[in-house]
Amino acid sequence: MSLLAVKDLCKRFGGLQAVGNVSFTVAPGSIKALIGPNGAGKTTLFNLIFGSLLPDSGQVWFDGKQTDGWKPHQVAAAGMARTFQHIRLFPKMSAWENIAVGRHVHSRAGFLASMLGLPWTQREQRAVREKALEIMRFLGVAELADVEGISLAYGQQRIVELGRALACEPKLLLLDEPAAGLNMRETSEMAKLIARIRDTGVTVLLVEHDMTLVMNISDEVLVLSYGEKIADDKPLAIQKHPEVIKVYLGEDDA
Amino acid sequence: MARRRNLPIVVLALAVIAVHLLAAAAGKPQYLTQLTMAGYYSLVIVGLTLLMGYTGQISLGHAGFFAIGGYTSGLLCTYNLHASSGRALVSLLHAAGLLVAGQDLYGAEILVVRPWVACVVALLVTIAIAYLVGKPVLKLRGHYLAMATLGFGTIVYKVVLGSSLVGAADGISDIPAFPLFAGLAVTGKSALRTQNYYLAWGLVLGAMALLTNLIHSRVGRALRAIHGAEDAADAMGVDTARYKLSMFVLSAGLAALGGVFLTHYNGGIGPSEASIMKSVRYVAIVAVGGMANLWGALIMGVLLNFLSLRGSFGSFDDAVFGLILLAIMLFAPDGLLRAEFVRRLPGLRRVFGQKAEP
Amino acid sequence: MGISKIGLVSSNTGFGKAGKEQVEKAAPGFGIQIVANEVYEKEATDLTAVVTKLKAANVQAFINWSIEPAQAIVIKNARQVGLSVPIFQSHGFGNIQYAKAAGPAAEGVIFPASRLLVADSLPASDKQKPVLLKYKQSYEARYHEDASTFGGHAHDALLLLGKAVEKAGALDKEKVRAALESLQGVVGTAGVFNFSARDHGGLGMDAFEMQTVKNGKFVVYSDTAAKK
Amino acid sequence: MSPDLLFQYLVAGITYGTIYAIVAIGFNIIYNTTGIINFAQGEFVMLGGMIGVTLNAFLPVPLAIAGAVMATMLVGALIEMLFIRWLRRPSVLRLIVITIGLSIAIRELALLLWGEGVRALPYFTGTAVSSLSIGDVHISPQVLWVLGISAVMVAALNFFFARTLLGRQMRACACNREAAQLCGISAKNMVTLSFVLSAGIGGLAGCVISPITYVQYDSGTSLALKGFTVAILGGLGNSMAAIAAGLLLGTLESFSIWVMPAAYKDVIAISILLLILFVRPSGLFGNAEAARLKDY
Repeated sequence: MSLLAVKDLCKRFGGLQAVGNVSFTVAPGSIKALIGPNGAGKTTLFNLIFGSLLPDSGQVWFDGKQTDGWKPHQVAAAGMARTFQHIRLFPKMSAWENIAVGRHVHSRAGFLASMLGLPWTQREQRAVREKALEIMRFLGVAELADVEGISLAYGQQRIVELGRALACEPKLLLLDEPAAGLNMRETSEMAKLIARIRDTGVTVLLVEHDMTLVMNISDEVLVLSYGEKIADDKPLAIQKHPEVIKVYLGEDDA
Repeated sequence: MARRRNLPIVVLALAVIAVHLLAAAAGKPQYLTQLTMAGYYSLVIVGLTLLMGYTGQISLGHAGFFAIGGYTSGLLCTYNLHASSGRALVSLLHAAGLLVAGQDLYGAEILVVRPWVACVVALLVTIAIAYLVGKPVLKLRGHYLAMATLGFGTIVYKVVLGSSLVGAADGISDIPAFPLFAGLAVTGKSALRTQNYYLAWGLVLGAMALLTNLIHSRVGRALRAIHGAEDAADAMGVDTARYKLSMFVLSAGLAALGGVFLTHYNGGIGPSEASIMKSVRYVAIVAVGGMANLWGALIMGVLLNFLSLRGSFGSFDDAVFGLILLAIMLFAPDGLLRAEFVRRLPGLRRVFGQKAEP
Repeated sequence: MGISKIGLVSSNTGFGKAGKEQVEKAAPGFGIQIVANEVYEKEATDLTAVVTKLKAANVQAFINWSIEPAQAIVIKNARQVGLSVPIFQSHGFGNIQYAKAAGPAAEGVIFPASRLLVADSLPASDKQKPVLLKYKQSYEARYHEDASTFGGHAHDALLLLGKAVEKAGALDKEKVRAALESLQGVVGTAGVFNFSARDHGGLGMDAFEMQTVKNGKFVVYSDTAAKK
Repeated sequence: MSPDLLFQYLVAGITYGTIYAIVAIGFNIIYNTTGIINFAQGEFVMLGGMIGVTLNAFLPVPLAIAGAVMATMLVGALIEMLFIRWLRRPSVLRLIVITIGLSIAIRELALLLWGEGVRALPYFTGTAVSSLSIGDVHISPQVLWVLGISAVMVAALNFFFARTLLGRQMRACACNREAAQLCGISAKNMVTLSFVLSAGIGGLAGCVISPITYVQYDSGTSLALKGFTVAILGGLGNSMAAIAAGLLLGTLESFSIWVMPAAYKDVIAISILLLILFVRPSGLFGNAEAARLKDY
């Protein structure tokens, strides 16, 4: 039984086929990587899975429910979390508050209860802050708790954004180029971090350009080219796959 | 943490009392009248601060909600149902105690809606309109949102200005006092000036207590997240459309509350309360206060409204607000009452110097 | 003039509304029917559609009640669409600026106003004439623009207050009020004021003179037969 | 309803529509290069008219107009350089509020300078009462002047943006500011230029329409609101569509007076604006995907 199943997903923008008939599954507890040259449709596929875009046709099954057509916040409530290729932190909120927003689906104080400041909402507040700080300790950035999002260094922003997604306690974590813009040392730390997250039982689907990272930590790799799936296999097999080699060598990989 | 948050509320309460004592000691009780009015305008401003500063949704039409509240309550309290007192609906309302009979200035029989019923209906009407307008409008962003809210405000203005039912250009006058309890009534009578001052500021205190709780809660965090990055908030499970709409309706409700009370306090309301210049003025005050700064907006709101109501700006009233808007947005977009601005003050020359760079 | 079907247009301000209500109330008493009744915006830029509506209603004359610049647009558009019926305006037209703005379209517009506007052409026997001329000349010397009736109202108000204080001989509020109520025969720009405890307006019908525009100037409307 | 009356309403509608369309084109030029909706656009129209009338006291009409257009352009340039140019990454909200503040400031300044009086340039041909008659339909010659000058202006703008280097540079900035800068175009100068151009168009419009509409210190506000409506109706940034949208809105307004009280004319216009924003924010003639690209 797979945690995520994508069936015949299609999306066109005007005359451009961004994603064409892509099907694949992600097994629970695994790390699956999504690779392909620039413009292959990786981020579009992410957006389709997460509900940020509506597919033209095809289905998305997540955790036993058909989720295509759902809004992102509904998908999030069902147990999926994501990070963004271009970091989308809340710039004027402190690091811990950024992560606390990730607790949204696990807390329940509404407008009325919040305005009245009922005792249970205050207890919930304290629990949320505690959890956010716990996640920051897990990520090794506890000392940044009170720094505003906009003031964090780039690498720190990536970590806090990851923490925010983890705060959702997702079953499936979608990472869109988690190592983009990181130096070699930071990249290898990020790889270790992703593996540790997987070890806590979170399934990971990631888009990444850094092949070392992908080959080191992935259980399976899916290759897209011009919106279509050309391979879906174990990392070692992918490295020998003739069409993958052709796509990558034929491309001017900047 | 909760205790620290309550401190400003306590300070505000003490300030309200201190101002009363000062005004009394100085023999200027009339100041309390303008402060009462400024208090009711502050309700609009703090609500708008949450909508604009925290949630990041501009509204150039909030005077419209203020006016809908005031006009609805005023109309219900003055519309004479005497002629149709035989009708089943009117009889039913009368029997239910929702109407009040009396005589007008010239001794004619009148039958009008009780003020508290009118107030409740006015709030409900405003909330319903805010919901219906907000649902489609809040899907828009940036300029489109600004234009749509401006359009809404203009429609309200033109409708009240063009409808003889609500007195067209004259507005509604002779609106009765709004009796609350134990001899206390919302009215401009000078005998009840002090009581009304405390009533208005009691409402402001209550609103501030509720809203400060809100901004420090899960909901407040979600609202700020929407302001920061709407797509990311959505991805974290925040139902952004619902939160924006709820905040819009809440701020409209606060505006209407201010409108209802001020209308009864003044005994009348005119179309200028719905004008775009009023909406712009509210936005200006929120901006001067520092956008996402509830206390800043309250302080600047009271100050500027008080000065404006006292006529300190003379015929340059609009010009003053325009120039304030311009100056704040150019030199201190985060508001005057922010530490960063004060720190930057000596460096103003550097700000000007940047012009010369290519 | 034998007019029975008129149009009524007014601006969306307090002035326009008050005039509209009075005309609506008074018209039936004169056997006059208002067949088209429109309110226009004080910021209006073109009112061709409004006057077209009057034209479609076949009005025999129309009243244009407003104090804003838009009142000049109405008469101009009316003449442009070929609506050549008599136009009556309110005393809100009593500023030559509006007549100038409407240019030739203002010719023949009939309106009531105080004699200030036609001070020069009044007979020497008119007891208002010296007051009017003095005000007009000093105003025009000071502000370099034509005197209108509106500034005259402020002049009259101050004049009356001054007379009342003089008569009361003290600044006591009650006494000044009583003195004000008893002022008789004070000649102002708007007319001769005669106050009483019941009449706080002080002016009679004779304070107004029907006037019209001829060659770009305000003149007394002489066709007495036309006065309904 | 006789056909004559029908045409008379249509003429009124075309008059309104053309006036709105010129204001809308002014909005579009600034919006295209900067993404700013200039809430002070109506004030350019007012300034043009006011300056034109003032100059006309000692200059013949054509020279007065030329002078007014140049003066308004100067004001446009000054506004951009003093209030917009040096802002670093301003938010949409900040820009909206700045241009609103500017519009209030200019209006109040005009009140100080010129007072409350109402002015107008003389009719270019004929007088306030002259009209061309076709059967029982009457058209003021000034309406034809407005139509003609608008047409020439639109043609000139089209030529400018399509054929001249400067126009192409401005369009490049509109499409992609960074890329244009990489090609050596000074985006900042293009922004100033767009304000100058837009102010000039506003100023010209103010002169040409003033015989019809008159001009007063606060004439800009209501014109701006209609101009916006038309700009959005046609699709922000699309000037040809703005003309069609202007004529459509003007005609609708004119006919709305036929069936209901004139007091609600604006309510109709703005309700249409809201409806368009809700169902088709890209405008009646716009392209939804192109509009999304400019959604900031």
